[in-house]
Amino acid sequence: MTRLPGSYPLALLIALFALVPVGVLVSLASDTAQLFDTHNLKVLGNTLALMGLTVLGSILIGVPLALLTAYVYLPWRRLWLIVFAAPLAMPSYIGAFTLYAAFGPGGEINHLTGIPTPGFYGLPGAALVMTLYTYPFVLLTTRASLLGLDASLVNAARTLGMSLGMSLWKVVLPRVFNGIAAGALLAALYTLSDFGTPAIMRLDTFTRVIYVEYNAFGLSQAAMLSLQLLVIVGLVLFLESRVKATRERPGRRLTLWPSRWQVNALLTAALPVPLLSIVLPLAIFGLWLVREGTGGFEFSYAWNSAYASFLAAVVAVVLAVPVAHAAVSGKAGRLMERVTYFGFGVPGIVMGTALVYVGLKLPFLYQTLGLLVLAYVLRFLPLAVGSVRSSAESLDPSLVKAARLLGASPKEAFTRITLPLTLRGMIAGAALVFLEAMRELPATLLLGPTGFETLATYLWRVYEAGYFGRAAVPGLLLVLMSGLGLALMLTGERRGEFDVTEDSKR
Amino acid sequence: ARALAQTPGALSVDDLPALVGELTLYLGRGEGGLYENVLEAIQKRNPDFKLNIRRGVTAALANTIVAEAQAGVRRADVFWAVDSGAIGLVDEAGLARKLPADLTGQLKEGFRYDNWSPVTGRIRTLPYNTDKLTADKIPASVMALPDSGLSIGWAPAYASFQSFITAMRLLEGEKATGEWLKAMNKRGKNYAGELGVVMAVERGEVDVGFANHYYTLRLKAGKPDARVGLAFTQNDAGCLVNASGILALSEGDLPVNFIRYLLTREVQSYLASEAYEIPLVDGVVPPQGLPALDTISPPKMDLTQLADLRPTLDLMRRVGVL
Amino acid sequence: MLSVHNLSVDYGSTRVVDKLNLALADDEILMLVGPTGCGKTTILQALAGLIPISEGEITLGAWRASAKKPVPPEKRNVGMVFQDFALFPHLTVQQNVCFRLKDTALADHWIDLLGLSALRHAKPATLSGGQKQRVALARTLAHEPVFILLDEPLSNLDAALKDNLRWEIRHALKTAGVPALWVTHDQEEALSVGDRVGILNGGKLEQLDTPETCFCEPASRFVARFLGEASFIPGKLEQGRVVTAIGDAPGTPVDGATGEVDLLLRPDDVALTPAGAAGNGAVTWARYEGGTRLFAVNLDDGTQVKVRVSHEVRAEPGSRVQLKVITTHPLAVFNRE
Amino acid sequence: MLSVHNLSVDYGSTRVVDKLNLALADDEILMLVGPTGCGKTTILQALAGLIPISEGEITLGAWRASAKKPVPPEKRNVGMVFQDFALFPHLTVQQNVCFRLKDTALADHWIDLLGLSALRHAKPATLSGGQKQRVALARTLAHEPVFILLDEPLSNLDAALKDNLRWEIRHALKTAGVPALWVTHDQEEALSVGDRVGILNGGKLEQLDTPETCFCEPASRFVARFLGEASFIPGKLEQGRVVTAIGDAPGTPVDGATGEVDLLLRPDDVALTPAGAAGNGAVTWARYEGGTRLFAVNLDDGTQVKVRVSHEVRAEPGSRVQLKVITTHPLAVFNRE
Ligand SMILES: Nc1ncnc2c1ncn2[C@@H]1O[C@H](COP(=O)(O)OP(=O)(O)OP(=O)(O)O)[C@@H](O)[C@H]1O
Ligand SMILES: Nc1ncnc2c1ncn2[C@@H]1O[C@H](COP(=O)(O)OP(=O)(O)OP(=O)(O)O)[C@@H](O)[C@H]1O
Ligand SMILES: [Mg+2]
Ligand SMILES: [Mg+2]
Repeated sequence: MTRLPGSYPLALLIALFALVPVGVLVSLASDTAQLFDTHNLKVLGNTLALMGLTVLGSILIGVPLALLTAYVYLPWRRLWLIVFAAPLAMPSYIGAFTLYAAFGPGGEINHLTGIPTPGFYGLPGAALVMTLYTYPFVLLTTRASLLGLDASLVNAARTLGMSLGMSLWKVVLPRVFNGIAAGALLAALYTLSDFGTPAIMRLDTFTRVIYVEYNAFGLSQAAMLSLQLLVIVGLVLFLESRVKATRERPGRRLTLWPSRWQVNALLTAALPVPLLSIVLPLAIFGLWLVREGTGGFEFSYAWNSAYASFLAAVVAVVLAVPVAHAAVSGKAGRLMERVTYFGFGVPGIVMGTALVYVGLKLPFLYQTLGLLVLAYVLRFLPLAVGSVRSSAESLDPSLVKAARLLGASPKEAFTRITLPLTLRGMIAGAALVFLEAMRELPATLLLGPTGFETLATYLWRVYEAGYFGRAAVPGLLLVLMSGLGLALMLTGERRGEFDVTEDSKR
Repeated sequence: ARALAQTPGALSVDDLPALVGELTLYLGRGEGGLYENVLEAIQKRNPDFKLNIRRGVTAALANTIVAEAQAGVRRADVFWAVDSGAIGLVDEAGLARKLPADLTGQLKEGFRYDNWSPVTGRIRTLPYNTDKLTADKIPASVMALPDSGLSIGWAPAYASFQSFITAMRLLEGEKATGEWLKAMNKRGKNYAGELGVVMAVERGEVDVGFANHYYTLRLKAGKPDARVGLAFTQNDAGCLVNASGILALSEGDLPVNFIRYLLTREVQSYLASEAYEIPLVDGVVPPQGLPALDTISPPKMDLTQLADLRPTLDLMRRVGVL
Repeated sequence: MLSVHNLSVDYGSTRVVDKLNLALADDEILMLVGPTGCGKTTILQALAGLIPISEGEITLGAWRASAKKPVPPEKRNVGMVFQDFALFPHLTVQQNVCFRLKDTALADHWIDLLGLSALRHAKPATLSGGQKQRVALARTLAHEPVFILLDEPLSNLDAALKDNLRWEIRHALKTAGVPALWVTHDQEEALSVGDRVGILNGGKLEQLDTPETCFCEPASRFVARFLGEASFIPGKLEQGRVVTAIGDAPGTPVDGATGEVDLLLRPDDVALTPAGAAGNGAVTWARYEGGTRLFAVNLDDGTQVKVRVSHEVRAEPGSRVQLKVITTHPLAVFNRE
Repeated sequence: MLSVHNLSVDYGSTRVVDKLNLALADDEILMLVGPTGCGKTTILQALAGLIPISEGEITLGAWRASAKKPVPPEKRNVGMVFQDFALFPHLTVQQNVCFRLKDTALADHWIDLLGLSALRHAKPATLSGGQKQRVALARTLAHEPVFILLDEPLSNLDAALKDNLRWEIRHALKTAGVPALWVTHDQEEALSVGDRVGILNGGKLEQLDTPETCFCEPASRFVARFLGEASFIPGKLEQGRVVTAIGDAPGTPVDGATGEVDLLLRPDDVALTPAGAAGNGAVTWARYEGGTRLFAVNLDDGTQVKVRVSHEVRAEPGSRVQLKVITTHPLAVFNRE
């Protein structure tokens, strides 16, 4: 019993590996004397406010949508889920830019229809955009928790005279708190590390300060500031780890059967979200496409994107498995797991530069696809770790015992029982990594092979140059291919889940 | 452009030796397909020439080049940056090779440097909303702008803007620049980039803004009825001509000859007409929509000096602009 | 008074409950039994308003629900006790029972009556199965429902606990004077606890009557088999008596059975005596049950009969025994199949 | 042959199993019963090597495990059937049964014998409880363990299914000729299926003997109560007979009981006849059980006695009845408490 869990050595190795870029940041930052500038206090306030509002917003949108997609009997349930998760595929700066361009006096909407609309800027605008592009994290993690709940508590509350809404609020939500927290964590880290959105929305945040330093060639100062940002990241990680998971026996899941008009009303209420986050950017780009015409796009970019992201997803999941299992087996393992989250909270360009230093230590990898994939893995490992961990947590321990008693060694029991049974979480994790890698930019620019163009780099290129019409096709492709990734994730989910329809065949 | 009589300085591609071999170009900021077209055309002309392009954020590429050099690795043969500050960083690190005098000699006066070559210029302008203003309402001196009563859009975090402040600092002195920034800060509205500034001007969010000239020209190209015009100040940092630049990192003729291609009449006029950049060799017409360069009176400035960003940032921070 | 008229429920295109009719008197306990998947839970959920119905009508005191005009569960004032108790894990026993109650007097009453006073501040996770069960019951009763639904309230408990709890629940229901519909798949429970028993098969009610009637005069072979060990032996019905190879007995025909019939024998309707080489059958197997023994005997005509006798009677598998029908009350008689 | 010597298991500082001694003959089935939390599962897991032991020794054929020298589970060649079956959900029935088998002949044998041939390619999720149970059993047996552990293999199943499966399992175990340790908390199961029964209480074995002995001559009141309805009535033991208020019977003293004693009565040791106003007790409650009725009768001296009689006997609660001890075999007698 005192033996260390078998996953610890590997997990420790991976955690150390995940810390390498942070180590590089430390050595880069060691050049600077300036520790903290009181100027930055206001910026810190803005950063925290943006993070807080974004987390709040992504919970406000993500949780109801999770309830909708998990519990409500909808026509084309899976399609709706894909639609609601799709914003994960869109780079948030694109969303911020198109929202800015569409709304406000003189914006495209005003221009086309003559209707004046309020503009988006500042803290509210940035928080809205960040919310629109991070709520799917909350949606997906919360939905996974919801699916594991037994329906009877809600039914009990309702028969005790509590309305449905109150029952969901008081009986369901407290039990999926950890699922919500897991998603909120990802949303918070994404917000901390994003640069484009607050910049476009004219909000001064930590990342902007870091960027100014970086662009003024103050790399060491930028690294120092990034380390300071990591303190916030660490705090967020700590807070999230305080959320206690309640363990429950899974049971038959709740199904709500609203009438047709109620379904329509629910979908109508939910529709603004995908309209704003997906349809609007594509429409605006489409409009500019008609105005300006297109050119220069090659379909090989899409292939490059998909290929690199796919490799990253696979590798990330492979590495996530030992980390997730270590996290389930003990306190030390949990710490190793937390460590892997750091990469997700550092601004991409700083992280990318740190990885250039790492890459230069491995000349045979430098500027190869291999290093790019490694970079994606380092940045997005937490996405995979989280999903794999939650599926490992719900694994029935007697299955492994049964395998052992049938003569399987611990290793064999792991590969033949534990692994296939956590497949669902692995596929979900792979899908998340895939989506994030598809929209990743700074590491792709810095670390990919020379001449390696992806949808995201092409989008950036034309966006930077102001040829927005050319963003329409890659934008659409990004959404479509990510939809495919999500569909794949849902198939994996179906393999691990036993529907009532399957149940009734007995 | 083709109709133009041949003038000294501007060579034609036909006069250049064929390029043979392989080059890796680090290209700071992509300019969406236009630089691409130029580079593609060069490759098409030279079937034995292979160009590998790595695009990226200018500063990130400069940092990468420095990091590579520290690690004893060299992947880039040529570095083309939109911003002379990045050129300065790499040059200061001692990584830039000296360019032959006959190459730098092709450039207009004031744009000739030993270790790097400007490719095209961009001029600081004051885009203004044509519904609200006319050009004559805009002061001729940038220093007078705070007192003009106009609302102003700017992008202090943007590299070009910081170069402009550096120029002002060198021309007007630290103190005056600081006061100017302080005064401006009361009327300035922050934007992420200068494209955003131009769009804001066009929408009437602000009366006038600070931006490189080509953003306005490109916006008007896509939207001919755009309500935005261009104004220029006189003989101060407000109408500074800055340049994108290129430098060679590896020895040999090939990088140098490649740079020569970028200075040809064909390339320069293409960049002028399509990307609205200002040609820096003689005999090529400037982009449409821009007054002739000699009607504008930009300040005299050693662009390499603009790489000295640190004091500028400190100043901007001190007055609370950054 | 609850009345259910022609209730049908579909899941997609499969009909799970088919034209159910029920009426329940005040304070009556109706047991609903049936094999797994026959639609028991579905019926309860439909009555509680947790799933939509496709047809029919449910009336209970103030409200009337139909397919077109559903009444939400929280408006029905129906109490439900769930198979897995469905206690709120984050609330104490007291908070569970007082859930949403303004006046907690009744809650205290039931907490005391069900012996939960010492556990008021315990969380459900620390309770034993039987205690959880009682909390669930107290919670339901404290809300003064006009009608109670119980979905296999004992199936998650130890055999040892079940027997007591069953009676505790019955007692509590009767004390509260609330009618109840109690679902189980344990025929012993159904027979002993309920005032009436309904036997479901594939979504249809096969019989609905008192336990005695259902057991002694089952409406079908399915009901007969479902309610206890049943053997059918061939016989001839003549003037109210059935004559079989192992004796005769008064017969009650089911579905107008006459002539060549099958007689339903329960294990205690037959006497068994070891018989050396003679006898009319051979023991197939014997099971010790504590106070009794159950024997399966193959008659010489091939029919298998199960007989329960005192544990003092011993007979090894293979040995010959003499069986004899000893019952004096009428037995059910079915048409030969 | 399995032999367990002084086995103790601790969780932290609490001793959960205390100096257990056991020996099992070839192909013997030993039932282990006890209330919830008494350590049954812990014993099985210790024997399987799934948890470390603190003391003692387990020997089985080729291996010997002690606290110092544990043997990993996969080296023990012990089979285990889990309460929730622990079927691998991602594998078909066939793949489950053949898990790690090179030669699948034996797997086929058990699949056929347990009637699973038609389900070979089904996934566990689509099976009924009884089918899952059979798959779990087939999987265990196909691996030819030298010893089998069953942890409440039937507790997750319907009452209706249980009875059949219990016998199917016994039959399969006997066919395979493998000794087995079978944990249950159902006393009926323990008594009917096992060759011997062990009754656990708080980690200690209170009695280990044949079902008949345990039932008729329980080593303690705990055992007596655990194995079935038990009433204790005061009496006097004189020359091997106990004299009580409701008749006398031969007595077997437990723990050397003499003089003033308590006689253990099982519900079928007593006869009940309705007695108008006379009689020696009053009915407290009556339960219909199908073939029989169970009465609780309060004797005039206050003792409660439970009596099981034919369902043809009727007596309303409150009415007077005459009880009489009718048994001829010796009954257990305990020291007055
Ligand atoms: N949500 C659902 N969707 C589709 N079919 C369902 C659903 N719920 C139940 N069924 C099917 O309806 C039938 C009746 O189910 P129900 O749960 O009412 O049975 P039950 O009698 O309660 O069974 P058990 O004794 O196993 O609890 C079964 O065939 C079941 O598979
Ligand atoms: N992992 C553990 N850590 C601490 N205590 C435990 C652990 N597992 C079991 N126990 C305790 O050990 C005692 C025996 O548990 P065990 O599971 O063996 O009981 P059991 O007889 O199988 O009960 P049941 O009939 O409920 O299955 C119980 O008091 C239980 O609470
Ligand atoms: Mg049910
Ligand atoms: Mg147990």
